[in-house]
Amino acid sequence: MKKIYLDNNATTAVHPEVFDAMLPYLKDEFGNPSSIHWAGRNPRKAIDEAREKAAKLLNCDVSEIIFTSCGSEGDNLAIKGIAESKRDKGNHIITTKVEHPAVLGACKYLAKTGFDVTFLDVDSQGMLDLEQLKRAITSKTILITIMFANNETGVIFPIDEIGKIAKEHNILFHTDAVQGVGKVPIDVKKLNVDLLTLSGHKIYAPKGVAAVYVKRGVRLVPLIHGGHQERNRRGGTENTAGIAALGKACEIALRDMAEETKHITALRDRLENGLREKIPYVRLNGHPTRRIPNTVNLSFEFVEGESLLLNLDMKGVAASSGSACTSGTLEPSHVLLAMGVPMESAHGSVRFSLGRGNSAEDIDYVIEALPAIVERMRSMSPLYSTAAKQAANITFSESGSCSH
Amino acid sequence: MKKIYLDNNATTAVHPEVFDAMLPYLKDEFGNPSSIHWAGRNPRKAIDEAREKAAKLLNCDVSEIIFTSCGSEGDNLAIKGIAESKRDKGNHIITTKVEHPAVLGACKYLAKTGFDVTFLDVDSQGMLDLEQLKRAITSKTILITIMFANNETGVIFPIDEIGKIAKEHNILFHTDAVQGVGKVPIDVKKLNVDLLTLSGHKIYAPKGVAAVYVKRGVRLVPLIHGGHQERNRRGGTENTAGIAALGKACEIALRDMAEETKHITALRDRLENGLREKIPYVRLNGHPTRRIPNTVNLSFEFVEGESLLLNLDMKGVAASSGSACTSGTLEPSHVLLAMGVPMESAHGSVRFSLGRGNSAEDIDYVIEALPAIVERMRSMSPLYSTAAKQAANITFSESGSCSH
Amino acid sequence: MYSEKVMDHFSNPRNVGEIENADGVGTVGNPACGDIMKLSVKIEGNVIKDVKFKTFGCGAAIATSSMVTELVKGKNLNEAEAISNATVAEALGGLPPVKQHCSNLAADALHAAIEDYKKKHAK
Amino acid sequence: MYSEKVMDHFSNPRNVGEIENADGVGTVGNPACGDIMKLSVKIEGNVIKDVKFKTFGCGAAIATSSMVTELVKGKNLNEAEAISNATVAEALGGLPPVKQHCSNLAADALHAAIEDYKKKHAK
Ligand SMILES: Cc1ncc(COP(=O)(O)O)c(C=O)c1O
Ligand SMILES: Cc1ncc(COP(=O)(O)O)c(C=O)c1O
Repeated sequence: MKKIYLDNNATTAVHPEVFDAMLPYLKDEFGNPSSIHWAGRNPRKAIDEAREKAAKLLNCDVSEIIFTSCGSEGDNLAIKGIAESKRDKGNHIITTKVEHPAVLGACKYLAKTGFDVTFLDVDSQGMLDLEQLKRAITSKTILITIMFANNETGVIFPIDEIGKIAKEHNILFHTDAVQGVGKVPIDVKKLNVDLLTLSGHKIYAPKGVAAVYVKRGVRLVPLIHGGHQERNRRGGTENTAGIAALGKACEIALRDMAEETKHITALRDRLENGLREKIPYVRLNGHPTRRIPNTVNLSFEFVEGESLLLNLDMKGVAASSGSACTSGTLEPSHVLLAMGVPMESAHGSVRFSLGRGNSAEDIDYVIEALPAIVERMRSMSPLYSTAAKQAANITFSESGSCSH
Repeated sequence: MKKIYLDNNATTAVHPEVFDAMLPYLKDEFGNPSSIHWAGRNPRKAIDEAREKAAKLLNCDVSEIIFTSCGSEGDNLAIKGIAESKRDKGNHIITTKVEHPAVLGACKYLAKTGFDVTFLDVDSQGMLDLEQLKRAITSKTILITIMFANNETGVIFPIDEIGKIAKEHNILFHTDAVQGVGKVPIDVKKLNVDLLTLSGHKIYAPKGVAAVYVKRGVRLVPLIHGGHQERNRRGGTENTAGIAALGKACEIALRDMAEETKHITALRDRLENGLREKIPYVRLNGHPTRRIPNTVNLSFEFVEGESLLLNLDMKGVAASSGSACTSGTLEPSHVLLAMGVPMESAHGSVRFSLGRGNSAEDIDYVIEALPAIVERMRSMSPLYSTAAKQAANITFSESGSCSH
Repeated sequence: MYSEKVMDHFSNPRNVGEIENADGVGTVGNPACGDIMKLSVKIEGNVIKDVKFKTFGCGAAIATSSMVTELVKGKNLNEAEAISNATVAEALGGLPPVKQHCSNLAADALHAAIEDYKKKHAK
Repeated sequence: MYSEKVMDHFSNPRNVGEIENADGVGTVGNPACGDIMKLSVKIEGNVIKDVKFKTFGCGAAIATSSMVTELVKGKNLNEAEAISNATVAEALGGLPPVKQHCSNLAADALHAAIEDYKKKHAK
C-alpha cells in the first residue's frame, strides 16, 4: 500500500545524512564525552561541533546552547528555570491560550506554586492582539513565553514585535520555536528573544534530543541538577549520538531551508486548494498567510476528525487531528476552541503537515482520496442532510461525559 | 594500538543486539508513538514491549516504569517529585555524602528551597552506619534517598535493610541504582524500595535513555510537564529508539547477568590482585567484598591520578579517576574524602570498571603496563623518595586555589 | 489502538441510515466529546424489526453504533433495554481506555429510541 | 583536553630530578588541588645554570613544571623573576580552562626557589 506521511509537525523521519552522522556514536565512539581518555575524545568533539552547528542556525554563540532531551524539557527548563531565578523580582508570567501542552503545563504548574499567569486570547484566525499583551504587563511580570508558530494551525506569531515589547519593559522573553526552527529563518539576535526552544525530531533528527538557546547573561535554575555538563545548566551524561544528529540536522536545515520551503509551500498550497475545490463545507483553521509553509488545518464540517484520520490511514495517509482524541484525551483542541471554532468543527479538524519527503503525487493522491471519504462519512452523519446537501436540523439529549 | 576499555561505570559500549533493536526506529519506524495512523503503531508497540522488559528485570508492573532521558533526570524526578508531592507532610530528606552529583545536586537544591537535608557519613570502607540513619529520622522525614552502589568505589549499600527501616517509619525510599542494575540482581518487591533509578548507558544501551521505577500508588510531581506521555508523569515525545534499546538491554541483562558476573568478577579480582602484588603502596578504596563485581578503586600513593590516567591512555587503557580533575572541577573525589582518604591519596586514585567486553588479555596487559608507569611517576614525585623507596619528607608553602 | 473487530465495524458499519416513518428515534451525544448518535427503530409487536443509525463521531462511536444495531435486531424490548454500553463494548472485544467513558453512547441512543417509541405508543 | 605541546612536555618532561647541593629550592602546592612542585636551581653569578623539578600533580602540573625549567635555564635572575604562571601557560599554547587557576604553579615554585637562594645568599 502507498504510504504518504503528512504528519511532520508530530515528528519527522530521520534524514539519511543525520542517521549517518549519529551512527559512529552508537558504535565505536561510545565513550563518555567527559572522559579524558581516548574513548571520550571524539564524542566530546562531536558535541562541540554539534553545538557550533546549532548556534550557527540560530545565529548565536556556542555558549548559548543547552542540549536537552526533548522540546518539552526545553520549555520546562526555560520557563521554570527563569521563573525560579527571577522569583524575587516578581511572580507574573504571560503566555497564550494556544501554547503547546509543555508550555501550558509548566505555566499551570507555576500557577499552583504561587505564580500569577496570564493566558492571552487569540482571534478567530489564531492571531494575538499585541495591545492585549501590553495591557497584561505589570511591574511584576518576569517572563513572557509565546510560541513562534502554532503546532496545530501553523500560525506564526509576531515574535519580533513581542520581543521589542518585552525588551522595552525589561522582561525576559522565551519562545517555543519547536515548529518554527527549520521551517523559517530564525535569527535570535534580530528577534530580541532571550530564550528559545527547538526540538530535534521536528527537523529530521531522531527523538530524544533538543536544545534551548539562552542568551548570554541570562541565568536560569537547572531542571536537572547533577554534573557539570552543559556548563552546569543540565546534568546527565550527554546523548552523544542524539546531539551529533541534532547538529547535522541544524546544518542541513540551514543549507536546504530556502529550497525546501519553496517545494513544501507549493505542495501545501496544492493540497489546500485541491481539497477546498473538491469538498464543500471546509473551514480553514488559522491564518491564511501568516503561517509556516508546511501546515494546513482544515475542518470538514459535519464529520469527526478521528474517523477521517482512520479512513485516511486505511488508505495509507498519515495525518493528525486537532481533536486530541488521538492523544489520550477526548476534549477538542484547546487551540481551535481558543480561536472560537465551534465544538463540532473543532472535532472535525484535520492537520496536514508536510515535510521534505513529500511529492506532488502524494498530494494528488490525497486530493483524490479524501473527497469520497468525507462524502461517505457525511452520509453517515446525523448533522448533515445528504438530500439537501447542507446541515441537518437535529436536537439531541446530552449523554456521556468527557471528564474521566 | 591496543584499546582496553576499563571505564564501564562511566559508560558502556552499545551491545550489538541493542543496536539492532533500536535501528528500525531510526529508520522506517520513525512515527510518533502517540499517532493513531500507521506510522505510530510499531513505535507504540516497541515502547510497550520495552516497558515490559524493564519491568521484568526489576520485577515490577509495567505501569510502574517511567522512561526518562538519563539517570540524572530520573534522580531529579524521583527526589524533587516526591519532595514536592509530600511537602505538606514534612520537609526532611535523608541522603548520604557519597551520592552521585545528580542526587546531591537535587538535594542541595531542595535544601535551598526550604527543605532540610541530612547527609549521612560513611566509614573508611565507604559503608553506612544504619544506626546513624535511624537516628536521623524525624517526624518530618518524607524521603530517604540512598544509592544502591557507589559509582566510584563500587560499594554496595544494604538497600534491603534501609528499605525496612524506611517502611517501618512510613517514609518513602528512593535508591539510585544506576550502578547496581544489570550488575547484581535487583527485585524491587523484595527490596522494599518505592522508587529506583536506572540508566541505559551503564547497561549497554545508548546514552539518552533511562528509567525510574515508581511503586504503584506513589504520587510524584512531574519534572517535565506537558503531554500525556508516561501516564502524565513525563511529557515529551518518547525517544522510541532509545526506549527500544533500553528494553533490549534489560532483556539481555536478565538473560546474561549470572554468566557475565562470573566472568567479570574473575577479571576484576585478577586485576586487583595482580596490581597489588606488583606495586607497593597501593590502597584499596572501598569495601573488599561488599562491592559490585566490576569495580576496583585503587590509590597509588605518591602519584596523582590524572597523570596515571594520561599515561594509561597513552598505552590505550581507558580508566578514570576518583579525582574529579577529569570532570571540570579540581576538587578531589567527594566520595573518597567522605571516607577519610587523605587528600594526596584521594588525588591518586584510579577506578577500573570492567564490562562484558573485557578479556583476561586486557587485564594482563594492564598488570604489565601499570607498574612501570607508577614507578616512573613516583620517580618524578616530590612526595616519594626513590632511594628509600618510601614517603619523602617534604614541607611546602600553599599556593594556588582550587576554587574558581 | 482499536481492535480488529472495532475496525471491522468502523470500516463496514452495519445498518447505516435512517428509517422513514420510524417508530422511535433516539438522538444523544455530547459535542464536547465530539459524538452524536441518532438511532431509529422499527418495532412490530414487542420486537425490534429494523434499526438504523447515523453517527457523528470517532472510530469507537461509529463501531459501537454499528454493533448495537447488530445486537438489537430481532430482540424484544426487554432484551433491548438490558443492553448496556458495557455490553456493546464487550461485544466489540473492548475499547481503548480513553474511549470507555465517552464515544460509547450507542446503548444510550437505543434506549432513547425505545423511550421515544413508548412515549408515542402511550398516547 | 590538552594541546599537543602540553602532552609532549607531560610525556617527555625536561629536567626531572633534584639538584644536589642546590643553591635554591622552592616547594609549593595545594594538596586540595592535588599539585605539589619542588624546583631546585643552580645559580652562578646572576644566571640560572641548572634547574630541576619534581612534581606530584596532573598533566598540566607536570607540563608546566617541565616548561618552566626550559624557559628559565640560562636566564638571569631578573628575567627569571619576570616569568609568571601566565607566561608558562602561554609557552605551552594554553591550558584547559579548568586548569588555569590551579595546576599552574610552576612559576610560583621558581620564584620560591629564587627567594630561597636570595635568603641563603643574603646571610
Ligand atoms: C550512581 C550514579 N547515579 C546517577 C548517574 C547519572 O546517570 P546519567 O549519566 O545517565 O545521567 C550515574 C552515572 O553517571 C551514576 O553512576
Ligand atoms: C510547539 C511545540 N512545542 C513543544 C513540543 C514538544 O516537543 P517534544 O515532543 O520534543 O517534547 C512540540 C511537539 O510535540 C511542539 O509542537
